[in-house]
Amino acid sequence: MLQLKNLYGGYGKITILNGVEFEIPKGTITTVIGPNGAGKSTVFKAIFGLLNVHSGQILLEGRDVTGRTPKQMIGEGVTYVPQGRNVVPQLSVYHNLELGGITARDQSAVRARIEKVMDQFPMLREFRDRKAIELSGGQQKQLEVARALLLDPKLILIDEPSIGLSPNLVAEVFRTLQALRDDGVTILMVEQNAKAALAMSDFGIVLELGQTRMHDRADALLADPRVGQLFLGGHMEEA
Amino acid sequence: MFKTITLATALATFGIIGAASAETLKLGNVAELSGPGATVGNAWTDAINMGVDEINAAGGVLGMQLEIDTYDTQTDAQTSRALVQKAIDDGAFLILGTVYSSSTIVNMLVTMQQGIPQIVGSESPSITQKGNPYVFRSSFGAQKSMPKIAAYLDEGLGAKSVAVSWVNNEFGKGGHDAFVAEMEARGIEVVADVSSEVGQADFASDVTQLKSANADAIFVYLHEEESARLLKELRKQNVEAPIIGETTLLNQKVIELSEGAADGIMGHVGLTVDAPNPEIQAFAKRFSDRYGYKADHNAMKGYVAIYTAATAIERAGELDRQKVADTLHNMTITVEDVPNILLNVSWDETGEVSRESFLVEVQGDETIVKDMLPAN
Amino acid sequence: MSDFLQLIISGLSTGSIYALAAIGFTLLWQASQTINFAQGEFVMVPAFFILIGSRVLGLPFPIAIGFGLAVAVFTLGFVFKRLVIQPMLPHGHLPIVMATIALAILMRELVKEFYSAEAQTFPALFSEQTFDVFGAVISHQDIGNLAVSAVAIIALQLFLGRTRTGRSMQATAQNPGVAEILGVNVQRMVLYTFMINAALATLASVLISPIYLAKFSNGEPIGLVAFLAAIVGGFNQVRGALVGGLLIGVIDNLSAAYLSSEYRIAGPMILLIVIILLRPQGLLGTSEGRTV
Amino acid sequence: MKQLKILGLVAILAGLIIAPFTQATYGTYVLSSWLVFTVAAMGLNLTLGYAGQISLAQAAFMGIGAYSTALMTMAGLPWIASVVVGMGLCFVVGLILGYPALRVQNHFLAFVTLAFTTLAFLVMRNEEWLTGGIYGLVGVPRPSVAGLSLMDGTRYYFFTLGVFILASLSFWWLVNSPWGRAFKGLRENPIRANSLGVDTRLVTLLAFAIGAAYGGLSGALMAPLVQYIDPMSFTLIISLKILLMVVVGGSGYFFGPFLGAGLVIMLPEFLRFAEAYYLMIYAALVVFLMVVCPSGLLGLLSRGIAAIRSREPAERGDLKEGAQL
Repeated sequence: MLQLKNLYGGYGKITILNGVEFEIPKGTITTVIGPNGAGKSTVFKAIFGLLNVHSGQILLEGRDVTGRTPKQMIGEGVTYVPQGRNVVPQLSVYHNLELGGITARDQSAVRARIEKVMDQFPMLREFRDRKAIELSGGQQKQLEVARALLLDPKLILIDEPSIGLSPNLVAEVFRTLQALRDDGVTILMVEQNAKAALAMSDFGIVLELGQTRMHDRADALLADPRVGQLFLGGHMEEA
Repeated sequence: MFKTITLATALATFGIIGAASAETLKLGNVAELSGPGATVGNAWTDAINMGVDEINAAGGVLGMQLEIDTYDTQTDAQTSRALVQKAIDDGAFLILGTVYSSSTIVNMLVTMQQGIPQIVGSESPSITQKGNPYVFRSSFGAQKSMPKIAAYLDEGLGAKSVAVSWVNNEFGKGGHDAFVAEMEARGIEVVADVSSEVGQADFASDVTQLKSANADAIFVYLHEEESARLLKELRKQNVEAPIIGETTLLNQKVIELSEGAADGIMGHVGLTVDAPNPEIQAFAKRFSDRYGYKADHNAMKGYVAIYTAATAIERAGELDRQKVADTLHNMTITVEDVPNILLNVSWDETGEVSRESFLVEVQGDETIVKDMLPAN
Repeated sequence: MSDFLQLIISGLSTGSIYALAAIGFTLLWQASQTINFAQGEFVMVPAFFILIGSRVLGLPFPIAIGFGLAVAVFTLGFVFKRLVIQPMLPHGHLPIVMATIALAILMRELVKEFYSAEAQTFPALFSEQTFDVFGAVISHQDIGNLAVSAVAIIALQLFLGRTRTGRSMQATAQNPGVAEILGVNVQRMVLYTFMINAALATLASVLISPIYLAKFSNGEPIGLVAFLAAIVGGFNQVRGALVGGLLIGVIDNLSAAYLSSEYRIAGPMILLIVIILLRPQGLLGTSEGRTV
Repeated sequence: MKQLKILGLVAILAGLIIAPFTQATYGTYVLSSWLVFTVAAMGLNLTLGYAGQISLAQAAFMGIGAYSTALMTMAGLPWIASVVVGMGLCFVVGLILGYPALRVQNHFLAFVTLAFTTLAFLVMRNEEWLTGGIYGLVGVPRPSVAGLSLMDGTRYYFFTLGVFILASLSFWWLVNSPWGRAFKGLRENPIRANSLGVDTRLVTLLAFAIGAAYGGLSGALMAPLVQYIDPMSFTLIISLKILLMVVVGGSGYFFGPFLGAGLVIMLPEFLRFAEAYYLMIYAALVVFLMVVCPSGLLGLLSRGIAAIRSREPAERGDLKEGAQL
């Protein structure tokens, strides 16, 4: 599905990715973990065309998509849900959803799709005409995930979906992601909350200093003592 | 002067002073060529350049051709000070300008310290009241024109009260203070005293105040564009009282810009191209033929300034600045002597001018001279 | 009483024109964090485009307005955005502030040298006929100015709220990062904002020039007032700029009449300081979205 | 490298000492005025370049300094006393103005200072009993040093040069001393400075107030130079002019204001050949400079040096927004 080959890149003169390599299969959830500054979010931005790739390749279903713009990536069936709050605050929930399909030519299909997504997330239908800023943090995150689904993507890049959410909301978001996976969508996720994330994932990748340190089945990584020691330590207990 | 010029030309023709005629006499013109005063400074400068060409064509001054260096103050007082210094460094024998009083008050300190005669186009009373022996006007200071207006208000209109609209800068403040003093002297009550800013857009508030004062007359002392805006607003709010002004209010530009609202206004004008004098008419024609726009009082000031300079140097008889300044004090130039001085004019010991002036009224878009007022 | 009414109505009429300039100002701020110090000149210059159309090219006046609008949208919208602002955007506010100040000087000098240093009369859209309301004199022009500004602002609000392009522009203004990852063409939305600003400025120019006359030096006072109106009303709201414009128009008149004509601009300035201290987001602004 | 710098400084200083002897009165006056404005620009550089605050009040502070000096020296008090009062006033006003503005949000200082400059102008113009109103104050005396009168232009130039050097050295000490290192930290990395326990708001406020005091010093030098002061010399336009000096030279660079003030003051001289078009060319140059080199001339220089040292690929400026998420 998605393959990264020896990827180097970063912000301006600063290089953060130092030869990242991995491949993820279609219809799976893969979680990227690693210490702060390992380049987890940076990988996503590089894939989505938000920053300079100095060298290396990004392949999507075998095609080279290196250096595409975000808009072109959306055209390729990839959507991105960044960290933090990413709603348009003064627009209504409905109009926020609509923006998820802004690039589509067929807007009536987008409207149909909004209905479908609102079926999936009934809360959104309830608050359809509220300003996005008036939703709670968890609701906003659901809105973002829902918005990322509008164009029926093949691959979703989702960065730290659990930040700021209560544990049961996190579980809800995770369940949503699993349901999507079961529909055939491929999901690549970054999570601080590594234990919970790996528990619901198919595969896991450990990133350190901009390089792939480990790449294995999620349950295998969970069982690996090195992972526990290095990256899950404090977090596991806290979570 | 003309005798000398004729003599010089004659001598030059015989090749006697051939060497002398190649010499030039350098003058500096420091004026507002850019910034808010650009309109004023350009008219002043154009007229000076025209005068210089005419004087040179007639043989120059003391047998020398005039050379004029022009400096742009950007309508900034400090820049004007620096540029007057630069003009002196460049060898200017005499300085013309500036027109804006705010600049003149600063840069005349330089000419005073270095003993350089300076002929200015500014009207603020304070300029000739500071005891500077080198500064001379080419038009009235406000303290000379206001008594004439006061007399007209008092005796002509029989006004007992007046409302004043003035612009709050050096030009307006000087005129305002001189006017109010005259009103006090004559026992006319100032019932509304409204200041405005240069470049002010909305005169609704000013007019509301002028109107509600119910004065016998309204006196306006603003720059041209603000005058036009005020007149329009006065007409809009149906103000009936007679509107009286000084020079700027009766400028052709005001009449044009106010699109009919100037009809019926009256006032006193020191210099106007609409005066029926043949010399003024001839000047106005030469000016508009050469520059393609109508001369105004600022152009006339510049023209008078360059002829004043030329005549004073000629009469002093040698290139001695002190002597030129001494000559200018208590000097009179008549139109018989120098037609291009436009009107007979005298200077007193402070450098203030005195000459005839006009009482005019706007009828439609014409300025009609109602009366000639004697020099005071 | 009639005086008071007169001051209010005249203030609203001029204030509505200030509002148009102020709205453009806030739009540019929202879309690209551009504090446009040449905003006053953006209002000054279109009058000259129109005068060139009618006096130099001999176009009938309504067509000359169209011509002026087109030239303004192209030069003050498209060219300004592409050649001046875009290269500076990644470097923060300061270069933009300085460049727009210099641009203001440049525009003034161009008009002065290549059109005229003198003020020009400008045809009015509405008659100067007047009528009385409780002793206050109101002209058709006053009503016309208010009406045209109101229509323009309502149309703008509808466009921003009711069309997909308008909402994409809002998204760009409120959260450009999100707009970009959703595939909104951010640069194009910013460009639209600049073009709308140019159009609003042209409208303001057409309304204010008959009263104010067209002159190269007019930009400075207009720009300052637009700036004040934008801050007072709220930098991130179209409504705010509208209220700010009207308020400044009225307060300017009232402070001249009842405070002191010598201190008339002090009224709006003190209001500005009070607003910044008590309600920094402006009267109608919201503290969400981008912050100043 | 360091020796080269010292050599350069000595050469510039020598040039400044020789300069008035090669110039006519006008040239000396322009040089003096450059020194005066550099002091004001230096102050603004602390506010803008180090603390990142846009202030539009530098002309108003110059006004406070100039009026204090004019009023006090014309009343017979020594110049130095008027400087202390002028700078002190500016410092206090700076604190009063800056405190509420900082309490709110960053760029509000620009708006507050804009309003302050306008209000200060109104007071200078309207309060005739104190300030002489629109006519200003005429005949500001030049001070005497050790019984030596400075009425002569060249002597006053050297006096200004002396004060200027003192002001520059203080500024240098201010940003390089252990105590003043906070200013540098603020410029280089405000977030880190904050995390290192520097109270960034306090430092910013101090930067503004000290910058204001430099404005006051500049005004105190200006009044005796021009020997006349009026409200028109301290308007918003002049504030913008000083801002231009700092930005064109390179804000945050020690020598930025020196270069910027020189350019802004000298450029009209160089462009005199263009006559009526010079302001146009001047403005176009500034727009061009800001477009191609937003960090000012010294920024351009240091970028050039950096580029020679290491060639790096250019950034994709168009994708900046999303990358910030």
